[in-house]
Amino acid sequence: MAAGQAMWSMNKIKVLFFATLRDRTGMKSVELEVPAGMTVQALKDKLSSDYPNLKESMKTILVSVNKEYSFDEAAIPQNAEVALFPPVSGG
Amino acid sequence: MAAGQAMWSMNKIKVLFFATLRDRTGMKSVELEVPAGMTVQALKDKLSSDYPNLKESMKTILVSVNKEYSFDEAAIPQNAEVALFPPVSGG
Amino acid sequence: MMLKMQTIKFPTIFFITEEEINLNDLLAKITLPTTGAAAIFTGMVRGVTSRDDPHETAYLEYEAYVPMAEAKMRQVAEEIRSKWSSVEGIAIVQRVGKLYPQTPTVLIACTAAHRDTGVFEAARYGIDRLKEIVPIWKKEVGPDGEFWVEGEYIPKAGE
Amino acid sequence: MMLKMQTIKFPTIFFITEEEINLNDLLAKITLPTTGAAAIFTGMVRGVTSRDDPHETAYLEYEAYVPMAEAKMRQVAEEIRSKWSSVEGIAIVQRVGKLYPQTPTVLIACTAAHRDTGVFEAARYGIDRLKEIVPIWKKEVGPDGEFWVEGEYIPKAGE
Repeated sequence: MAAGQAMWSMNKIKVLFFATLRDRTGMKSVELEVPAGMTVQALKDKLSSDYPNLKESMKTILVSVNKEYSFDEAAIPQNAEVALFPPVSGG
Repeated sequence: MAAGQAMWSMNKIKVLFFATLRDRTGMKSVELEVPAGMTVQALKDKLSSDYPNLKESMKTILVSVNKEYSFDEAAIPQNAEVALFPPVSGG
Repeated sequence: MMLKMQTIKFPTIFFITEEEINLNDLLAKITLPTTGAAAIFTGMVRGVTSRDDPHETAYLEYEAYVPMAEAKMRQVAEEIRSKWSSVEGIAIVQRVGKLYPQTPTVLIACTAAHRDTGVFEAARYGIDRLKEIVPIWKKEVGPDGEFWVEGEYIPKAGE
Repeated sequence: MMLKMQTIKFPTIFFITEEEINLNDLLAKITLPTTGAAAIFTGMVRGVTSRDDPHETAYLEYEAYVPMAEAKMRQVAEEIRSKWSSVEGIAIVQRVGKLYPQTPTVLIACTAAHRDTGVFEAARYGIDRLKEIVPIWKKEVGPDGEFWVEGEYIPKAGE
């Protein structure tokens, strides 16, 4: 059943953490299998639950998907490189 | 007679020429003896008469006395370094 | 007088580096035969800060999400070109790693034929945008310990 | 936290030179422990000019009335300080002699603690004033011969 397969199919994604978020998770990156079509918001919820230290960063967290800023409703594509980081402070 | 002496006393001055004015006079500088109290305007008149090539530059000429901009009515002091030049074009 | 028409490609340079920022080299690379003016901004590590929260800084440690940072630097350059068509060359460089007071950390340089066609405003825009959207962070280390400096800007969709 | 109060002399550099203008060196000389931002303007010889009177340039030959030029550069620096008290270091350099296209001829650099306190405006003011009151002239040499470039500004008493 195509519909059933789609519902259950999983995407491989890579998640990178920078600055305070790397400190809070203790990881530079992690590879995950997530449900196809998972939104950015759902990924943030999952990570908050997996890494409770992240919770207090989640309000101001920025997310990029494949090196472009992304937002809560966006679906994360197969093989995406997702990054989580605080507001930038370069210069 | 003090007044008579003052009227006839002469000042030594040095006059520098830059850019177009050096080209027009053919000189980088000249040392002159001029009447004490000579004004910038009087010096310009004298130089126009000594170097007729200078005449057409005289309208837009700039004059400095001892490295400060100076103007027609100013009297030129003893041992002054006077410079004549066109509007500046550095940068 | 006839001027030969030439197709000149305007140079755009952008990179993250751990090396010293060489202003002379970068300026030469964005200077064309038609260039008469350059506005260059550099930021440095302050050892002593007076404004807002006065403090001393031993060093800053910069990190970047390099591929995205370079993509966003390219985007900043494109934004500059779309706003100031007079701009000829653009260089955007961020140095990362451990950087001590009085060290240049970032450079934005824009060149143009003349100084009165927006080249200062373009450089100013460039550093403002870099600080908004280019993913770089710095950790400040000083007598009171170390802490990450967080920016304030939240990019919008399409940025 | 206590900050030691220090009497810091703000550096002011100004000179006429026949040597290459070294941006790295000049920037280092006007960077203090409190400095976080620099705005630098450089002008270059254009080989190809499109605006106004389009023409090509083989080289420019600059000359200066050096002692007065350096005195007027000092005055430009003082004017900058009187208008932007945030400015920390100032460098004003004019290169003279025979200068070819793509060569930096002049530099104005201003440093400050932060970029938003007038440092761009100060550098812009500096180059504008240099072109008004500092006694430097250039002769342009190109395919149509050579001619002196004349400015337009007439200084007023006290300038």
